Amino acid sequence: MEWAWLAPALNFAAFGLIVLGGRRLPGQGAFLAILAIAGAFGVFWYALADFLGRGTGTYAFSVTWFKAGNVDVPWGMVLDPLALVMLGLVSFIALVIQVYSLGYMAGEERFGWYFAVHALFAGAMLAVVLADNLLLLYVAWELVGLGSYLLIGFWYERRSAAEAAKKAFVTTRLGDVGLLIGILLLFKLTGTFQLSGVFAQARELSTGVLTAATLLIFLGAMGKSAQFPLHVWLPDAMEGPTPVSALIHAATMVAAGVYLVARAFPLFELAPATLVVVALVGLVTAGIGATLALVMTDLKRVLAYSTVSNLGLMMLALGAGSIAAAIFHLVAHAFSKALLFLGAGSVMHGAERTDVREMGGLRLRMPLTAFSFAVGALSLAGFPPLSGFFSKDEVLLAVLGKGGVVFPAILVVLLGIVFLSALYLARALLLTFWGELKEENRHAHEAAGVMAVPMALLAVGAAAVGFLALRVGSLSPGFGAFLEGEGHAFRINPALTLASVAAALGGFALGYAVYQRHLFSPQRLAQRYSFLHRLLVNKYYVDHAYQWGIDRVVLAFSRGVALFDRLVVNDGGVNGTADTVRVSGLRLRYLQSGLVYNYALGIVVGVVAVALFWWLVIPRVL
Amino acid sequence: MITLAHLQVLSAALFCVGLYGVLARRNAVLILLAIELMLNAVNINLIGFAAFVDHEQFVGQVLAIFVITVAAAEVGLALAVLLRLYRSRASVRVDDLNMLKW
Amino acid sequence: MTPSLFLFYAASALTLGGGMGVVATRNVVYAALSLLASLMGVAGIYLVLFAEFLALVQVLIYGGAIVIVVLFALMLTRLRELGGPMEHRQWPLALVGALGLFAVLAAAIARTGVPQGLERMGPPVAKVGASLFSQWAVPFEAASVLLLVALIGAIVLARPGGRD
Amino acid sequence: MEVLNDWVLFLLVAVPLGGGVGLMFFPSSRPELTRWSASIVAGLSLLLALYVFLGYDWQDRETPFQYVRQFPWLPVLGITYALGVDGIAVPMVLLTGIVFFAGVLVSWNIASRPKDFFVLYCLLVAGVFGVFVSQDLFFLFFFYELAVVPMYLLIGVWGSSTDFRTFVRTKEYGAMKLVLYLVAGSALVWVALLAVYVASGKGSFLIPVLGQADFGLGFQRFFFPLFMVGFGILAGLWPFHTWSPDGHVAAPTGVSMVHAGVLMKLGAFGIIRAMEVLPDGAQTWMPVLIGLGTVNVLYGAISAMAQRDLKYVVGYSSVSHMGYVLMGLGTLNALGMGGAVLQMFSHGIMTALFFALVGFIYDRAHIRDIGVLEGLSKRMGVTGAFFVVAGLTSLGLPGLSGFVAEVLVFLGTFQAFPVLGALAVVGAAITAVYILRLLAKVFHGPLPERWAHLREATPLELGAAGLLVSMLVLVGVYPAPFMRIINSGIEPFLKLVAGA
Repeated sequence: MEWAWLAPALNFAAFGLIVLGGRRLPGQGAFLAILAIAGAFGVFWYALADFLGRGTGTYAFSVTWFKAGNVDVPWGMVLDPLALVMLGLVSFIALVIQVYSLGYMAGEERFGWYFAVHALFAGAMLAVVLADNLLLLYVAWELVGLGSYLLIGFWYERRSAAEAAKKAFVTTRLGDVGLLIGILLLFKLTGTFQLSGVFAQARELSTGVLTAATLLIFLGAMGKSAQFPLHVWLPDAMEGPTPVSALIHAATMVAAGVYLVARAFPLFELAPATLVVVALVGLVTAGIGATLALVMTDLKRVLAYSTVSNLGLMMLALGAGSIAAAIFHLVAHAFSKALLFLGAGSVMHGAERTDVREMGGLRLRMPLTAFSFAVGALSLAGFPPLSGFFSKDEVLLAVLGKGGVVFPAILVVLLGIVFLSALYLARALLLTFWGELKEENRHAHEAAGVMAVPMALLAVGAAAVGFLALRVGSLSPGFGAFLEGEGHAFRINPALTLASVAAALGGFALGYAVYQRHLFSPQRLAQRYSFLHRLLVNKYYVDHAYQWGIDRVVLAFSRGVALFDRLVVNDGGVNGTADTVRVSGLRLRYLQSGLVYNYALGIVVGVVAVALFWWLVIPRVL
Repeated sequence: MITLAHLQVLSAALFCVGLYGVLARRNAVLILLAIELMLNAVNINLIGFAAFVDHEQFVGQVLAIFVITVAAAEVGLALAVLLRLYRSRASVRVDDLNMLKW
Repeated sequence: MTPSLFLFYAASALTLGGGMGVVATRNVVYAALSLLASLMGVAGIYLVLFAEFLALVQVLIYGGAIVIVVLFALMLTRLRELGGPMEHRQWPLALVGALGLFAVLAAAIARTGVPQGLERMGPPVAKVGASLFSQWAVPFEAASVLLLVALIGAIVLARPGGRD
Repeated sequence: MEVLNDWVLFLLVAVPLGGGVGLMFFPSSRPELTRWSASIVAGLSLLLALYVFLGYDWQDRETPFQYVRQFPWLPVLGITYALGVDGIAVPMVLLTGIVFFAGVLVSWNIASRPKDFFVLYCLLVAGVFGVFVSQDLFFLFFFYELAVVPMYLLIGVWGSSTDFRTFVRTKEYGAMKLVLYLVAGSALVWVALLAVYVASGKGSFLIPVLGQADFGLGFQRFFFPLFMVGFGILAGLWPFHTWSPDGHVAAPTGVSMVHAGVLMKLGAFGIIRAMEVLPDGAQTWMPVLIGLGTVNVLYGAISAMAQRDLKYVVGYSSVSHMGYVLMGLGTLNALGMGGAVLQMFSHGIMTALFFALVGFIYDRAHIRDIGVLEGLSKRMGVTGAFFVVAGLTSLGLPGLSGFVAEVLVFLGTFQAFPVLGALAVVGAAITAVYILRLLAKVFHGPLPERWAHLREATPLELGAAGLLVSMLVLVGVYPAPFMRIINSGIEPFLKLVAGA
């Protein structure tokens, strides 16, 4: 498919046109962004048809961007099943969210700018997905970071938004240091940026080097995919407009990390130690996200930690060696999470509040939102036969299949996380939409059509994409087989499925009991285990640790260096030299006694010294 | 047998004696005397070389005459300066003459 | 020991001894007289080197003119009133410096390796005179102008009056 | 066209030089006239620079030096006014042209003694052009000194002092420090230059001729550091960098732009020329240069983080970014050298933009304290947006010129010294931290009452800044035309120096 590059290019072009065209364009140019992303979605269908027609295999092409010395720096696209899946996912979700934004952002002062950056963001993500070489991937990867920076900081007049944008960029940038060093390392070892070239030579590299390179690359993935301990930016990213959150959490930003690991999996496979690290980081992240989501009172924050948790699951699946499970969960989660966020956005739009404690009974006022939110929540909680059920099972199966010592232990924890997920989703759903409608929320209203249609579309997706996993005769081989070949067709382990469904149902039932039936009070529980509660409310003090580190270590160190520069280098070294000259002049002038015989003695000593130097020193030296 | 070396050593010795006088004496007139010693040391050297080496031109002798001439002029002038100095400072001690300093 | 060598040593002793007297004695008049002795010694050396004319010049100009002028100067500056040591505090250093320079010069003489066996000769006075007024005429005239200038300068300087 | 080809480099020096001298005779009472004349001089220079850039034949690998013209000046000593540019000098010429033009536009409203300002400004730029187009080391040195002298007056007369109570830097201090440093550097260079001239035995100062000379290894090892440190001082080599932030800060906006944007590049350019003359010395001292460059990168970035004065932040970031140039030069491979030269161009444009924007803010707010400035984007939206672009270039965002240059430097360094290469990447991350902190603090957030009166920069100023921004984007998106010219300069260079 030679025209795959059009998908990102259209979006970049839309960005450029809107920025240059400014407000002179009709509707501030929003239509350009939507046309571009629709075009990308069109490219996806065309590429899919082309790919299926071609049968199997990948298609790649590349052009030279520039040359440095005799090194070609290429730009190229590769289309394989993995890229194809992501292309479709990203372009569809971005399209839906942009349409939704038409309604949500209406009346904003920088309406056009919003769509421009949206196009940039989507284009960058598409470029990440399609990139056939590490350098282009890094380029696009950074542009994704830029997009997130600009979108999170969209309302830059708000201090919190500016800080959140900065935090997101800096945090992901920390991870990118690792990614870039990893790319440099691989280039040094293999002499190429091309993924195919690197993979081809990977087998000849030593495991140690590969482990280092993959760990470095994983560091980049940790930043973008909000893995512990670089997850802190994601909850703060709520400061952007809600559709942006939906985009970031579903398909673009956070998906990039998971996609990167999947893309570079041929390298990870050869470094088993890295895979264990990936799995453990994923597990810790999943656990942290799930527990924190339980105590958050801001609806969007609950969803954010839910995303953290699910990203952990995806990484865990990758660590367990299953791309198919990770990507399938990515897709299912993308639909559900986009839906949930659009629902949350609809709530904010209609009820103008975000604290779950102040809501309740909103289903009476916004039935469509409530219904779609419920679909998303149930899907994510893993209720059969919604999509989350299928994908979560895949992850569990991947972990189970890995065997060894570590992974069975992980499985037990994982079931706990499934239970917690169902619990916090039940909490969010029930507190927001069920219960009694409060007086102050009576004015709440349902979202308009341009916002409702995308939600409906996503609800269908969230409910149905799970079935993609199944083989449908000769029409579709099933998701796993499409992605990884025949060996990865859909399968099921009845015992495991039973356990996971039980965990999910149990969690949901508990949530129902607590938040709907009020069988016992969560406040009492919080008081009893106040230490634990404080720990959770303070997000495990990770943010505090960072703040402490920045204030007490980084800034203190930099102040120290600046002071060193001023006192030692400048005042000591520079002014010191000048002072030395001045002071030595002051001292040495006393040698100028004014007494002629002193000077005469000086001449004599000088003559003797020259003679001695001439006879004794110079012959030794020469 | 007198050799050139004899003369050179004598000249060097006389020069250094004079030098000591210049460096150590307080009285400006005595310093002047010591300078005369040094000039004579030079002359011994010149004439020695004239006698031993330069049998054609005897440049050393001619130079020595010039040195004596200049020495005479120098002594005259220097003593005049000293008189002047003595009149203004009431002293010819060189350790009193330290106005040209920092 | 040849006579000339004896003569040389005797003259050298007088020269150096007089020199020591100049730099060491406390009495300034003695110092001037020591200088006279030393200069006579130098004249003796000149004789040994067959420079009769120079020896004469030495006796006349140095021994006669210069020492007399110096003695006048000593009187005029009322040296009796001088008290305290004749050397300033630098004198030990001066001694070391002078001895050091002598060591250096001696070493230089020893290292240079003067050609041996050279004839000791002196020119006839007439030849010196001839070359002085032919080949060296211009410097000679310059020297006489110098003397004249010095003479006038000395008079101007020593004359009483003017700004003090 | 043939005629122009012969004379373009001559004109490139003569136009600003003649313009500067000519402006002296303008009446002081007609500032408008001097402004317009200066901008015509700058515009002409830019056109000539563009002509050089576009007309340079990068495919002609046989004659790396083009537009060559030689005028014997002092044949007895073999001094020739020899002009010629290679692929390394061409981007620098373009850079100077752009920054000169933008600088004149930005200095349009200079209030005190505008005539004198523009006279000195033109002379300064004439010196800079002269260095880049000289093929003769004597004239390279001559023009280098010519650039220093006006700088002193420009800073001392039109500069501004910094006063934070606990930290005072007068403009006189900055000016004097700068000149003393540069003179100290040129003293080292001068010694090495004469040594090279004498030891070569060729009786010529021409770089290609000296490059052919056969210097002993000991000689090269002894004298290369003199060049390296002497020119390095001008490039902000640690620990001789402190003149640079102080000087940048004290200088008026237009001068800061030329100063940080172009003048520091003279140092790096001089090191390149010295490498051509003493290749073995360069080989020996390469690790030191890379090491010090790495120190520059990290030290500058960390220091920048703690600064409160907006201009000091940019000043230290220049120290940091020049570190990449030094690292790239030290690699002595095509990737690193290419990155270094591109970084010279990119940093020149970027830092000129930075100083221009800081100048806009300072002109309006009369303060540069980061602790006080806040939320400026609300009032100065375009300035803020441009500042974001400059900041993003600075932290190496792809799509802007800084990324291409830095990634090449990283690649080059990583080939030779992986650890230092990795540290350089870390330096870029630190840059991200201080730049983003700065953006968030100064431009974002709520607009306090105190700054509600601020006005957006004038269209003229924004036009100048926009020119610089467009260059950053152009090089970032499509670096190929720049890289092929640079490659054509570096290829023969490496053949000479590294034997590659």
